Amino acid sequence: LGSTGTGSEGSVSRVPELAPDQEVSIVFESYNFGQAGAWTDTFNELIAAFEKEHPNITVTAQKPQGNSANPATDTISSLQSQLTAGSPPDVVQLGFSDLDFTINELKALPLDDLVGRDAVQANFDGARHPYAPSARTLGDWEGKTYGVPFVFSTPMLYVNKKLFTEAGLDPEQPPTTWAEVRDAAQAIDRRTGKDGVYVDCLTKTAKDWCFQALVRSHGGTVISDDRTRLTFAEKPSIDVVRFMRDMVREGIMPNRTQTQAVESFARGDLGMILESSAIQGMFLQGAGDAWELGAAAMPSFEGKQAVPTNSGAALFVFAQDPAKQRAAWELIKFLTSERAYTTIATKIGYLPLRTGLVEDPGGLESWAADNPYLAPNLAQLEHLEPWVSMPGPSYLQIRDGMMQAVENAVFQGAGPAEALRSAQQEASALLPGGER
Amino acid sequence: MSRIQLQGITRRFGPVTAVDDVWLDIADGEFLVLLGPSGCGKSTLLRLIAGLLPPTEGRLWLDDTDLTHVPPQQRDLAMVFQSYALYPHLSVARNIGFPLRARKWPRAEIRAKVAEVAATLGLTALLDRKPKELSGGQRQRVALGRALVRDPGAFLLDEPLSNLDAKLRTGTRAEIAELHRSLGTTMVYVTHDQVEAMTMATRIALLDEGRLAQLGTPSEVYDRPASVFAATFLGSPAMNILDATVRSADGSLAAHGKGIELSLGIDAVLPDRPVRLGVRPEHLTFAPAGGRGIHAVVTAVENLGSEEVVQCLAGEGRIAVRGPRPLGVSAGDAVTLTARPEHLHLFDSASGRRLTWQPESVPASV
Amino acid sequence: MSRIQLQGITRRFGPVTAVDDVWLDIADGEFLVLLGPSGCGKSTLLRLIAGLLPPTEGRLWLDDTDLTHVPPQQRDLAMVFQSYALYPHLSVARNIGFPLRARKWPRAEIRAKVAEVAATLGLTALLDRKPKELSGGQRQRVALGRALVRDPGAFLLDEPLSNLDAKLRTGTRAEIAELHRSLGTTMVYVTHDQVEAMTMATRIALLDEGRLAQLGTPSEVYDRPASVFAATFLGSPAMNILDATVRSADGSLAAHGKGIELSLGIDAVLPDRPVRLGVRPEHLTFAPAGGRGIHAVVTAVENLGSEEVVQCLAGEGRIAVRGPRPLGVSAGDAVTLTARPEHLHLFDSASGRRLTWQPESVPASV
Amino acid sequence: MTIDDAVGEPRVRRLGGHLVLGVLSLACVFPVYWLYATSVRAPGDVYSLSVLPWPLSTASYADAFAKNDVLGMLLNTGVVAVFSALGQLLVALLAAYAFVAWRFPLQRLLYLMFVGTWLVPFQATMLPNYVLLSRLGLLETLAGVIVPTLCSALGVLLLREHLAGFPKELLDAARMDGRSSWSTLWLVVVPALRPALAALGILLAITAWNEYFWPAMVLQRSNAVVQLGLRSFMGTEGNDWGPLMATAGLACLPVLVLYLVLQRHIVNAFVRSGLK
Amino acid sequence: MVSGTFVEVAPPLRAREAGVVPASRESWWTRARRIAPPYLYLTPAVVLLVVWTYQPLAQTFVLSLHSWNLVPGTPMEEVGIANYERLLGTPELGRSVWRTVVVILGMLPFTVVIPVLVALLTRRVRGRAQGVYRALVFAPMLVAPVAGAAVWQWLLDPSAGAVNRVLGTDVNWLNTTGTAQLSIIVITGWHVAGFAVLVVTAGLTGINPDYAAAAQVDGASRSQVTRWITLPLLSPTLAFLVLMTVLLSAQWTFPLIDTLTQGGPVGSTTNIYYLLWEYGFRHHDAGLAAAAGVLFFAGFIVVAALLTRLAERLSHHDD
Ligand SMILES: Nc1ncnc2c1ncn2[C@@H]1O[C@H](COP(=O)(O)OP(=O)(O)OP(=O)(O)O)[C@@H](O)[C@H]1O
Ligand SMILES: Nc1ncnc2c1ncn2[C@@H]1O[C@H](COP(=O)(O)OP(=O)(O)OP(=O)(O)O)[C@@H](O)[C@H]1O
Ligand SMILES: [Mg+2]
Ligand SMILES: [Mg+2]
Repeated sequence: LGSTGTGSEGSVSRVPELAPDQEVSIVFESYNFGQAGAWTDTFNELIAAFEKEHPNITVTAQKPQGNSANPATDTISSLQSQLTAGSPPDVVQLGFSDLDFTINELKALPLDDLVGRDAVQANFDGARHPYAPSARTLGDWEGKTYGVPFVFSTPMLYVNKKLFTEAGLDPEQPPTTWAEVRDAAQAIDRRTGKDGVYVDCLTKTAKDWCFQALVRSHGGTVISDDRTRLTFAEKPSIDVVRFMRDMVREGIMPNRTQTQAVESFARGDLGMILESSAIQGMFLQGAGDAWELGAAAMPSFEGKQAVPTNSGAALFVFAQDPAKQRAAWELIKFLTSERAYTTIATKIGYLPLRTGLVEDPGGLESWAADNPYLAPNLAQLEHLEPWVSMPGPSYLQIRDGMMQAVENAVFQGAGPAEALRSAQQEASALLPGGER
Repeated sequence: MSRIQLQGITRRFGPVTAVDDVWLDIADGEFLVLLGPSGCGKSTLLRLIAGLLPPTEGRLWLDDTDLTHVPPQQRDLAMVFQSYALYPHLSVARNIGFPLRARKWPRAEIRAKVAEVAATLGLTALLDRKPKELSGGQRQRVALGRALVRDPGAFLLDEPLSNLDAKLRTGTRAEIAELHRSLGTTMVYVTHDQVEAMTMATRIALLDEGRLAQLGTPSEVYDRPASVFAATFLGSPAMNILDATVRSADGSLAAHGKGIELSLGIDAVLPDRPVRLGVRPEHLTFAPAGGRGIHAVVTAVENLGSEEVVQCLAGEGRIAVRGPRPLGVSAGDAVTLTARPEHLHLFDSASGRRLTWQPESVPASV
Repeated sequence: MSRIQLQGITRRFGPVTAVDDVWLDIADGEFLVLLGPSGCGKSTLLRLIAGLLPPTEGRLWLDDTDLTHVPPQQRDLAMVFQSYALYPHLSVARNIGFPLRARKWPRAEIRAKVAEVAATLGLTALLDRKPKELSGGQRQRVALGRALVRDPGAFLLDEPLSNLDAKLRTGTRAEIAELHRSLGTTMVYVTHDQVEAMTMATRIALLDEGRLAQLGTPSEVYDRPASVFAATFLGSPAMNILDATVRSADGSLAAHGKGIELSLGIDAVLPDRPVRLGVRPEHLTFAPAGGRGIHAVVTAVENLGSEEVVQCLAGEGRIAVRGPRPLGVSAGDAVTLTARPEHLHLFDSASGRRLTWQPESVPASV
Repeated sequence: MTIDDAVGEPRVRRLGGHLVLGVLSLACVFPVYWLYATSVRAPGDVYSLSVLPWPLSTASYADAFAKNDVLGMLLNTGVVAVFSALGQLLVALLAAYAFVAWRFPLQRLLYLMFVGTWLVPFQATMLPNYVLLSRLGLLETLAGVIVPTLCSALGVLLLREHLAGFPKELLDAARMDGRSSWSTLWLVVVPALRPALAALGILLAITAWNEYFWPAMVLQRSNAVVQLGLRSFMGTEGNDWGPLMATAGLACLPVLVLYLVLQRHIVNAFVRSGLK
Repeated sequence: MVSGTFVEVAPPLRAREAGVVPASRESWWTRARRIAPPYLYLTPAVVLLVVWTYQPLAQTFVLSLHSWNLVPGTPMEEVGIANYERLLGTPELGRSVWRTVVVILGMLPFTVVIPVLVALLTRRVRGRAQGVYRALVFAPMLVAPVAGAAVWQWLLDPSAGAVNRVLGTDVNWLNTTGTAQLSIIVITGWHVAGFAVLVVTAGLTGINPDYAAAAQVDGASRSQVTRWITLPLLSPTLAFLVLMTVLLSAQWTFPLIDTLTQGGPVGSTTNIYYLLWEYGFRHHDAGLAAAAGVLFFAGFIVVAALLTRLAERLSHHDD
């Protein structure tokens, strides 16, 4: 084991194990505490269990400061304020979109250095069920693991089976391509008077994860592979935007905010919605006895393979003190353990990253069996590609600029090509090495 | 012609009856002064006439029209408010021209008329000033100008001089009196200052707690006050009021009290009757000590400059005597005061109302 | 013993000099009245004495101590404010007891002392009321009580009667005068009412624009005003002031003007000298028409109840005459007015200061 | 006495006034009513449009209580509101007293400093203040929420206006009666200003009660004030309307009750304060 | 014959003219005790003000001359006025300033016109109704912005919301560029109108009723009285309200924007404060945000000074 000294720019030395009687208290910041109900309860339960297992470690849970309706959008500004104040939380749950910034600007600690690559990999391998291969590297940067992927969801096409039936469609055969989606939406719109479809990938609030998926499914990218050039104003993106814009113009995709769309679907006023699998619970609750929920994989564009991306978050360590760093790692290990995932999946409905669990009779097998929506979700993992975070300190401005252009073109009547092009031009200046 | 008639006008504010069943008939061209202590309902009565308050009961006539429900805009009256109520944001010229503007006169005519009024009031040099740049007396004149500009049926003036200092007051008082003489318009003038009331009124209406206590010419009110209230309200120092008993002695009546014996100059025999005896300070004279009259001790001598007021104590009552300086007495002197019978006023000891002597044959007043 | 000395006290507010180099020596037990028109600096001077304002220049002594920089809490003075300044949230008893509470007297003693003061002022029945439940006169007495309760070195009273109506005013005036007599404490009393000044003062200090214009007993100030300002300030109606020329004729001096010829009763020969001639309205008498005197035309007769004021026009000047009712003239009459030489006042036409006649041999005043 | 006492007000115009006012008032209260109506609807009826909520149900309240420590939040918010209002009152009272009772050099400059706080964007001072609080160790405490708000410019300005109308002679009288400025403040000024202080205090308390921005920054570890509790029912996944409205209803209730009870005084004191 | 002269009576002794000016020395201790109290009373407020407002403002100013991502340890780079140049170069700034102007203009009906109307009308109705109307109009003020936002979000919901169902429209009020700003303005207006009504009522109460009475006697009709007398005399109050609206509108809308639209759709509700917020707390561009903060502060000082000047010129004080 290495020395216990701390480096200047955050500790990158190996941290020692905790002595059995060494009292440590750490702060865990997660946006899941911002939401009342199942989320908070489950996490409190997990933390209680962790503290029982590690009596010498006390965990204080907190939500990000700030007050956005979606606490997940406050994570970075919250962390930044606390860093500025010199008292960052020890373990933080941050989205993949912020990966570049988290590691390069906020200096999240490399776990490989902190506890050793072996330990990190051992955790990924788990006791019985390893991480899904596509999930293992989501928190890596230039070959080092900084964050342990924790929660994870994929875009799914949810359908209202009742409306499908009413519209004379087959509820057991949800659309698999976007053309079919459009036809089905038309049918629903015309026959039931309800709204046809909503694609929750096209607004600034939705962030860019599933817009990236749409563009990639259409053979494009939003940023070049070497991350030095923005490419979202190129043809594949424009075509995607145009296609979506046309659905809006036809009146089969309503102009909604994310919240409104989700509520509307939950209420049974919307035929289909492309939405994160994380929200499934809300849909099930909304459906109740009034209508039946159906789920399908993300549709593809004619003749192309659909490429879903993942949304979700990883756990990062910001602790400055070796003991806390070690305790933080213990917490991460616990929260990504088989046991934790079993709890999270059953209580909240999140997809377990240890996919093997769904076949484990002692794990989630019965839960999976009761959950017919799981299969398409799992099937998508095969083609899953990571959510690419934008580079540089202005990454959010870039992302928001892009999504704002998309939103403007799709819902507010701007020309897709011009909107995307001018957004790309403005955003390019914000890239590292850009004009700025 | 503007005759204003009040028929049983009453105004209540919740439990307070500010004006209580007042009947008044104000003839055209009259200068009626409303007089009374603070809070007796003077302003309220004026506001009732102006239409700024609806009466709770009673009716109001202007000549032959029933004004009771006519809004103030349509009554042909001009009012000068106690506070002047000059529009603070308008220049003197626009203040004066305001009533004409409301009547949609053409601008040029308004300007001409305002200039004319301003000239008569000596305001020409001030026309562009704002009210706050004026002295109290100038403000007063602007308020008058605003009323004068339109030649109304009657003027209502609410204590227009109360904010002026003594010197300015005397001057303005004379101006208003002159104005009334020259215009001949009916004026209703509220004041709590008796000098104003005495010098300006053709008739005085004395109010007490909302009721009409006495109505008459200034000298009637001063010389023959109808009640103790009226007697003590007018005059400075106020009329001396003493408890006494009217008793016949030697076939003629005299007022008796502690250290008091004053002949009433009436030859009659009557049973004893308790009364309140009133005599004005200026009507008392010093008599040789020991004679009949009021026996009193001087407590203080006040020098008013031209006159002196001597404060005395007679029995338990305080008595003031007023006369030209010097009166020649000083504190501590024992004096005897007398007054001519015609200067003695008798009031009923219970109701306080004036008593007059009604001989069996010829009426004669006490 | 409380003798208050002001040595060159001056107070400026920015460019305004509210009190200008005032020297006063107020003897123990004196009743000094500060008199003057509005804005002349009376209140400021009182506040300087109280210590509520620091003087810009000058020193202030109480007996032998230099008070100039002593805070008001430590000066042994009591003040009655123009507005009474009763604490609105405290009962009468607690208002009166307030200064004692500040001096940490024991409760029982405070209660006893308050009861005693309340008894002398006739406030015993009101001790539990709040100020807003009191009439103006009662408030006045409570304010006095608050000053009396602590037996201070001197009382400072700022227009304590200005808010009262005429009747209440007369009564309270007498009470304060009596109080001064019985206590013998020094009092400095501010007023703009000359009747108060004349009747109560042992000495009057007349202020004009912050300067001492005259200092003397009431009769000195009334009978021998030191300047036109003093002459016109005291007296109601004010002293008549006319432009005239002193001219010798037949070896004796007389004042000549437009329609004016009045003998000054001085035998002397002098070059002509322009002067301002003053004569009080009550000193003018009607003389047979056509004789020597002031030729004037009556413009109005005002009835004051006991007296009349006759307004006349003489040349361009207005003249008021006052006398007992009835004077027997009416508007429009041409009259001749005379006055005795000793009632004529002469003032320098430039400086406005009083002129006295200084014979070569024996001094004699005009 | 107002002009509208005058003779001859046509009845029709008065009715017109009622009509306009009625419509406006309705527009003002309707959302408030809707908030409560929704909060007592049965969970399935949350989207119902019927004006009268029927059948009534307390399910939403039960839900709100189950998911959040609503009582604790109300208590915390109450503590914040009360102490913040009292603190602001005290600070503002002292400052306003200084401005009114003395003239002194720098007076105008200092006064402008207070007015100036209106011009400083809150967003610009937020982060430095947060860092300072953190250094003071006041994060996660109610004191941290209260302390930075203690100097209320509005309070100083309003009280100064009020005090300016306070008869100065009372202050002088107290001095003549032997009082120090401190005891004058408490024995003379405060009792006489009581209605105004109460009205202002209530206004400040309402503002503090409704504040959520700053608490959101300082209190991360719990839903420590009730306005933040509201947030926890809002989310990307749609709002949980029932408990959201129930919590909102509870959050407004104390203020509403306070207002209803003291309505007259608040409005009157305000009106009398002659705020110009 | 006697000869003599007239002599002027001498004025009372005036020593300064004689050159004797008595002076009294004040000890430093009494002087200090005389001068100190107001400063002592102001101390708590001023300390709080400096610590929580002006000191941070100064920091912000310093920060605006630097480029820094706020992370301790990373260097703070001095960049002079580069941040300001960058700020003035962004097209967003101009747009957000314009939107702020729109918000302010849109708020004026709610903070001035409606309150004046309501206050004038409530004076006209009698008795208890007066109080009831005032109370009802004030009620929204009591609702926390978040709670208010929640209700309005509900009422404005495009498919289930009461507004659309009542109006029979199909508008997504909060998510359409044309209507989002309008909605924000209306909701903010709803929230603050009661306060403004209170202010106007207070202002009206402060006007001596004699003026209106005099005007009536002078023959002015009701509407003339309102136009010629009441409104001009109310002008200081109105000026206060306008000033408040101009300075605080953008602040008032902030919580609503943050809850309801997050500056969207497509930035159509991003006013200067929201922009500042985005720079500072979403884009973590501390230098730019600080520059914006300083710029807005300076801008508002200018606006406030101009407005006060203007208001003083235009409004008529009643005294
Ligand atoms: N609007 C009102 N509401 C209630 N009471 C009123 C109102 N106006 C006047 N009063 C009461 O009516 C009575 C008469 O008031 P008014 O103003 O007419 O007196 P006043 O004779 O003009 O007195 P002053 O000489 O002091 O002006 C008083 O008792 C007063 O309190
Ligand atoms: N605090 C002040 N600041 C500026 N000027 C003042 C101040 N106090 C008084 N003055 C001015 O000083 C002069 C004298 O004022 P003071 O109050 O002493 O007059 P006064 O003789 O008491 O008048 P009044 O009879 O009207 O009460 C006035 O011109 C007044 O304007
Ligand atoms: Mg009156
Ligand atoms: Mg004074």
